[in-house]
Amino acid sequence: MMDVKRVISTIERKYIKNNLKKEERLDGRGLWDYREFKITPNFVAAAEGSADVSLGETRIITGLKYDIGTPFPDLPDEGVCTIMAELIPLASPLFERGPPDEQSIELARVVDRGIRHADCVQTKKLCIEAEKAVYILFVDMYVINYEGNLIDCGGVSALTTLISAQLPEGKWNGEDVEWTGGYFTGKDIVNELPLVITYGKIDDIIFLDPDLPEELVCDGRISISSTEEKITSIQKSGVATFSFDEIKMLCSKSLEIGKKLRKDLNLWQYKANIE
Amino acid sequence: MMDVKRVISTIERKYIKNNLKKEERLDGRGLWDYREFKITPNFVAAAEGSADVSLGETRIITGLKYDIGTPFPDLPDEGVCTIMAELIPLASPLFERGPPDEQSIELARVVDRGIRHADCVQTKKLCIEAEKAVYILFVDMYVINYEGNLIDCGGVSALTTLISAQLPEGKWNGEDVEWTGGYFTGKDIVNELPLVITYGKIDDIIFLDPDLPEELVCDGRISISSTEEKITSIQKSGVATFSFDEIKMLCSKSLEIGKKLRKDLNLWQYKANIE
Amino acid sequence: MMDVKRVISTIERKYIKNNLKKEERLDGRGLWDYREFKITPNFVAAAEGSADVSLGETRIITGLKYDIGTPFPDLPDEGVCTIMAELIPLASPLFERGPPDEQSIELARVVDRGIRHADCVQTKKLCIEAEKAVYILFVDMYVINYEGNLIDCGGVSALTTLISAQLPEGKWNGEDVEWTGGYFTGKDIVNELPLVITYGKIDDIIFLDPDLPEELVCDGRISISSTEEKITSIQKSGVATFSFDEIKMLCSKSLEIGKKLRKDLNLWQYKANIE
Amino acid sequence: MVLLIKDEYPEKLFQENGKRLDGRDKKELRPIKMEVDVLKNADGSAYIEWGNNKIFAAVFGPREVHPHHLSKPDKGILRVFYRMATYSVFDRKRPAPGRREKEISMIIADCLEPVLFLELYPGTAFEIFIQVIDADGGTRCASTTVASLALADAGIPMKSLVTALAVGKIDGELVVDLSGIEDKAGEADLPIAITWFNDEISLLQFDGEMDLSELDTVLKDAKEAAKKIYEIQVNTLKNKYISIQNNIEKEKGGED
Amino acid sequence: MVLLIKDEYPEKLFQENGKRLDGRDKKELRPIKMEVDVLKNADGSAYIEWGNNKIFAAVFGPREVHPHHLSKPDKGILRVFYRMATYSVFDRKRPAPGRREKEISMIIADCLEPVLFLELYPGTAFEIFIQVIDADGGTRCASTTVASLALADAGIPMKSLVTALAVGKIDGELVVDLSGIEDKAGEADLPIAITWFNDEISLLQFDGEMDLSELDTVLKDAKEAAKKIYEIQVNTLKNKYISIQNNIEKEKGGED
Amino acid sequence: MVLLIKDEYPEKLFQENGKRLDGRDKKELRPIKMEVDVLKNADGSAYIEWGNNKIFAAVFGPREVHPHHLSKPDKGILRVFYRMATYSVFDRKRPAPGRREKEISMIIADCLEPVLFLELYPGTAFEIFIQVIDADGGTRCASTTVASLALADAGIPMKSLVTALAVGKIDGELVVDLSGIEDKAGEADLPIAITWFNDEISLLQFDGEMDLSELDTVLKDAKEAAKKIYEIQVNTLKNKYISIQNNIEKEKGGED
Repeated sequence: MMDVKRVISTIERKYIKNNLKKEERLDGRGLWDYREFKITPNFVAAAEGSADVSLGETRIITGLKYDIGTPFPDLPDEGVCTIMAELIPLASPLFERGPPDEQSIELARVVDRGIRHADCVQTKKLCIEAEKAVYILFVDMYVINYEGNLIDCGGVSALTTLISAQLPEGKWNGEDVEWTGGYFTGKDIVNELPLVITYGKIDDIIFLDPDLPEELVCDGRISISSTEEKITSIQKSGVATFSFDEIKMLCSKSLEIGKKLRKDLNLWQYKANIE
Repeated sequence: MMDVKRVISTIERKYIKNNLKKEERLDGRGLWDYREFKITPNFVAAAEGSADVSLGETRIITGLKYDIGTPFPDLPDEGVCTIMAELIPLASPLFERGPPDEQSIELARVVDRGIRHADCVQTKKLCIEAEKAVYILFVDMYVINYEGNLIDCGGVSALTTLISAQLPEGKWNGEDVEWTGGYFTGKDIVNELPLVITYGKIDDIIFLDPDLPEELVCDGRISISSTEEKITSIQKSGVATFSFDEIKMLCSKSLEIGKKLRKDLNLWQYKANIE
Repeated sequence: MMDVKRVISTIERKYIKNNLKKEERLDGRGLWDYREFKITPNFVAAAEGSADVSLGETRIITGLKYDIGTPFPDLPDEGVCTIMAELIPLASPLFERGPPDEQSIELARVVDRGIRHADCVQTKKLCIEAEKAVYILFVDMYVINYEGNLIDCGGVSALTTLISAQLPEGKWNGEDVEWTGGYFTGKDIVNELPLVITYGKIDDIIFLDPDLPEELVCDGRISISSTEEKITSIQKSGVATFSFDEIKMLCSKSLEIGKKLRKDLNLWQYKANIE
Repeated sequence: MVLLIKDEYPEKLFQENGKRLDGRDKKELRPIKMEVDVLKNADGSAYIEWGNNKIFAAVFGPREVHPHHLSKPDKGILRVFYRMATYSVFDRKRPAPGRREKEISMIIADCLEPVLFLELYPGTAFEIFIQVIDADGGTRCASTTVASLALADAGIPMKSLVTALAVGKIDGELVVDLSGIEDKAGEADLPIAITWFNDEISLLQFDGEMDLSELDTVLKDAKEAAKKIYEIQVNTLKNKYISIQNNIEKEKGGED
Repeated sequence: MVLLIKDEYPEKLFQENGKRLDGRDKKELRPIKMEVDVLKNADGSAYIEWGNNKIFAAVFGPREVHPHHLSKPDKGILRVFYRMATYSVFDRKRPAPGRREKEISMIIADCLEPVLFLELYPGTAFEIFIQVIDADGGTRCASTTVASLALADAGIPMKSLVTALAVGKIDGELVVDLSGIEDKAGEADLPIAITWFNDEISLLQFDGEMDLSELDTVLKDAKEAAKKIYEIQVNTLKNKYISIQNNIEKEKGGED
Repeated sequence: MVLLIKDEYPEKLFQENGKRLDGRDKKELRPIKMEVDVLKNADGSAYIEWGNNKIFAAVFGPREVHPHHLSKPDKGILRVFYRMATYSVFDRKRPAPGRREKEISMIIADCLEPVLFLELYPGTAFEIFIQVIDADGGTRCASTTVASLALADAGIPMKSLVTALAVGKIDGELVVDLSGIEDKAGEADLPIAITWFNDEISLLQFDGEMDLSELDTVLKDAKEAAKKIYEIQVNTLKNKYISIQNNIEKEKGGED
């Protein structure tokens, strides 16, 4: 595996750090600014839901497929929603061929946890017949271009995919599941809209939405998922350490930034329209 | 992986090419001559059908095993016939240990396609009870010695194996499959006898049945499967390109060579004899 | 993979060999002495049976888990007991990460065979309902420290684990298995107490219970399992050859040493106590 | 129990008015849209929408070969990695690349290599990553076509572009550019690629049953249809250079 | 049909007397026992029993990096391999390491690296193997704690020890040191590690739902509880040196 | 639902006339046929038919070791790859080599190594590939026997040939050369190999139950039976050299 840290020279590292100290970033953003989000829902005809989402030059195309299976014995009336990520070498010379590596596992896990613990996907609505048949949703993210902060781009990509979903509606006929002829949609499945927000840290400077050079030189990152009022997931990665006060400040900031972003993106506009 | 092209020296390459230009081959054959086929059916006692087939020094021993399984939902009254190839290092220093490589996948696929699209294996006869139980046939080819043109040798080996097959006959008893006490044979399964015929190309010279040195120096190959009157499969491999006229000529030649070979081999003689 | 033989210098090899010729060993033992066994049963709370066994500095912690499954069709009234071994790199710089290698396969197989052929685990008692439901036992050995002779340590560790077992008792209710509320224990499962005894050979010197340096320099080993009166399994490994007379002598010695060890260890004291 | 709606094949592949199910005539292509330079991190890239197919191709190279023992002292190597997204097909594909994907990768590599001058790049590799995001029949041909465009976008010297499409037989009729449903429910499928520098065939597969005269006809149809696709490829590249030139002139204008 | 006894969650996680199911108060830790130098073949090792958790850690290094291409010319690398025994959990774990184990390995490595001076060991690796023999909630924290002890036992220069534990919310109440059942049936789980040299947080994960004031409280509780665990770590190391010293003095005495 | 005809074991393994099911006496071997030099691409090769067993062995070496780190500076290494064809057994074997095949490979290597002079070939490898095409009990012994022949065919210096066979106990009686059915339905199985240069045992496995006197008897029977097989091995090699000599003389005759 290539050591991604090496592709950034020491000079570049210093330059980025010094700029951040002056609260300046290479692309002109302030410390607490996001790059622009661009969203195309329903990009994939073969999928039951999909989204092509860009955050600056980072681009992730996500699709949803479903399967019908038996529920887990300890959750007999709940469906399942799994999230996977592929960091394909097409997206960056930094990505290797082969089975999912640590970075893709992290992307899938952090996006999944942000969604799972926020009452976002109403898994009980994915139940067709308790103990017999539930929907299993596969939300698969493909990174098409990598320019830093996959997590926040992936979070919006996965959420938009779920909102855009349109699944054939099944009913239990006593023996088997059959199609009612109708559909149910993201509106029926998705409840809360949790957003995951990632910060980088270099020395004692913290900043929102690291782009690729920033990600390569930073000591660590922290991703915080939240709904309107609550923090629902936190993941620190890398070798940076954070003081207790910094953590408190970032949790507070995440609620604030999340509220604004939720309003700006207005993801419900992407729900499937069926009469 | 070893690069097989390197084992042939530039001098050898020139020599083979110059000979071919003069329509001469190292082993004395003409451009459109096959090496000799030798066939021993029912070589393997543990298999339900088998054949030990040599084409010159190339030798492939194929065996058939079966299983009983549930049919695919979209083909509820058809059995399944799968073809696999193993290029084991015993057969040549050019073969590597490890999972099937490109060459073994190609061998299995080309032989499979030649058979699949020619109405050769009558998959409906492999059905015991629609939606419930069908035969699954495994036709597994082991290359024992490699001296070029595995595909044509494998084609005859797989076909002879199917013809020599003798399977216990099952019937559906409402719940399960049970043995009738009888057997059915290759004669019941095999309909058409498609033969796959392979040509090599070096520069603008095309020739039948490449042996190992020819295979190692040629720019590409084309394998054409046909029944008495129809082309049923084509596979071009390697970096050679063929003109439209060459393709037409080779299709026509394949029907002609196939007809003769089918008569010479007389494969039906190898069918299992059961009264 | 590291070549374990290389870590011992030629000088050390000579020294060990010369000592053995004088019937002396580095740790002061005689040729036919075992290092000390130390046994802690029920070490693992999460397992249905377990044992922490040391033989000198060699230490193996074994645990038992169970599953309920359908019996094999040819053994409709017998449960299954499988034995696995993991040689984890924590235990020795000689162990590599990765899938089980030859040494761990050998450990599991030799321990398994010693048990399997001695009527030790009464697989018929692991049947809940013939053709429907049987216990599947997983006896998994983890090597925690490696100082030679894993096999004899593993044999005692696996056997103690089985004796210490305490499994919820199932009954067949016509459709499914349900818990009776009771338990059955190692006493119900284990019949014979086979012990596996391993000898090393250097040149023409044979000795009991090789420690790590002896194992690294010896030409081969032989492991002999026996019950009170019968030999139940033999496994020779390494490149040593044994004369016919040596084999006879070792079989006889194994019965004798086994009898004494069985008495000294008194493994039945570790059975689960349930009223 | 797997999916509620089954991937069933229609009984007929022609409508009563003689048109194909998607309204096309027998020799009509599906709508095709191409773009180049779509992925910033690649040395060259292209994107194609062909019917419902949506495919990205990225080219990297010439660069070092990993693992090193695959490199050749006398020429560069071309490696193609064709991959389908799990959600690009009716039944979710398993994430790990399957045999089919490896086989198609090899076929596309063989088919593109004749137009490259690999002997000029000893010891190095060109790597083409192809990602099928949405699949609807003919992905190997669309992938070949878009990969050839990505090679051109990377500025790699080529003898010519390569164009591929699938022709075949459905309900007994010869047609060009099989759609997904026609590919599955039809009788014969013949993917073909043409290297324009010598007007020859560099990819040829066939599965089905045809006599010699049918084959003859269908090959002719294929070549005609390929020419139309080739024009789209050329125009896509031209537009890129026009747009670059416009930018340059704009900048010059700005400088004045 | 899998297991006869199900891994069911209780309805309530507090008893009527306000104690937790295992009899603890909200801010009470489970019993913790540590030992160092328990594995003869490692450069350093430690063992922890924390509630029902039983975990070994072995440190090797600085040593050569396999495979070599992972080594870094400017600093040493830290590799952590966290593994669970198949029998350490209620449902037998499959033997091959899963994604969860790889993820936790990475998290522990990130969390320990800040206390090491890796820049002093260019081109080499420290490898920590962690084996969970018995698991009962909070294994990643217990593993971090015991691994830090094993590093110290190996005599590797460290800025400080690292201490980790999980705090969380069960039945609406904030508690420290979640047990296995509390982890599964509770509402929120927050594993945290503290690097004492700077009093900062080097591992932080959270899953559940908390508002800002709850988070504030639970972080304070975590720090207080971590201090108690830290004392056990320090005493374990002290006892080792006392015991070594005693042995030396005994020997000296013997010499007299 | 798997196979229609079950792989069932007979109740008795002796017929009423005291003969074994295949008509043999207790100390009688199955028919054995050997051939050498059967695979043109190998440095040495051999083929054996032993009852229904059909096995090929190919020897390559001394040659370079791949991967290189397996090579030893002070001696050559012997690697054996024992593989069974999927169709060689009653229930189709999965194509990938299983644990059993790897274990038997190791056992055969250990058992052949004593007759080789590996110290004369530092840094190189001898590789023996064994392919079981048809299996009927005793494949590891037949494989050892045929591999030793392939080594001799390759002209590799050897202290002696190696001969292996399985003896055992069926229906309470000691017999030599267990057939497939006897191996599965019998009570004890003892594969053994003899290195003739020292008349010692280089492979020994045993599974079953025997007291010391039974073991004593069965080992003696094994040695006697092995001698008969050894003669076939020697004759097979002799015939090869006779046939080569005949060819040379024919050629000489031709030259005259």
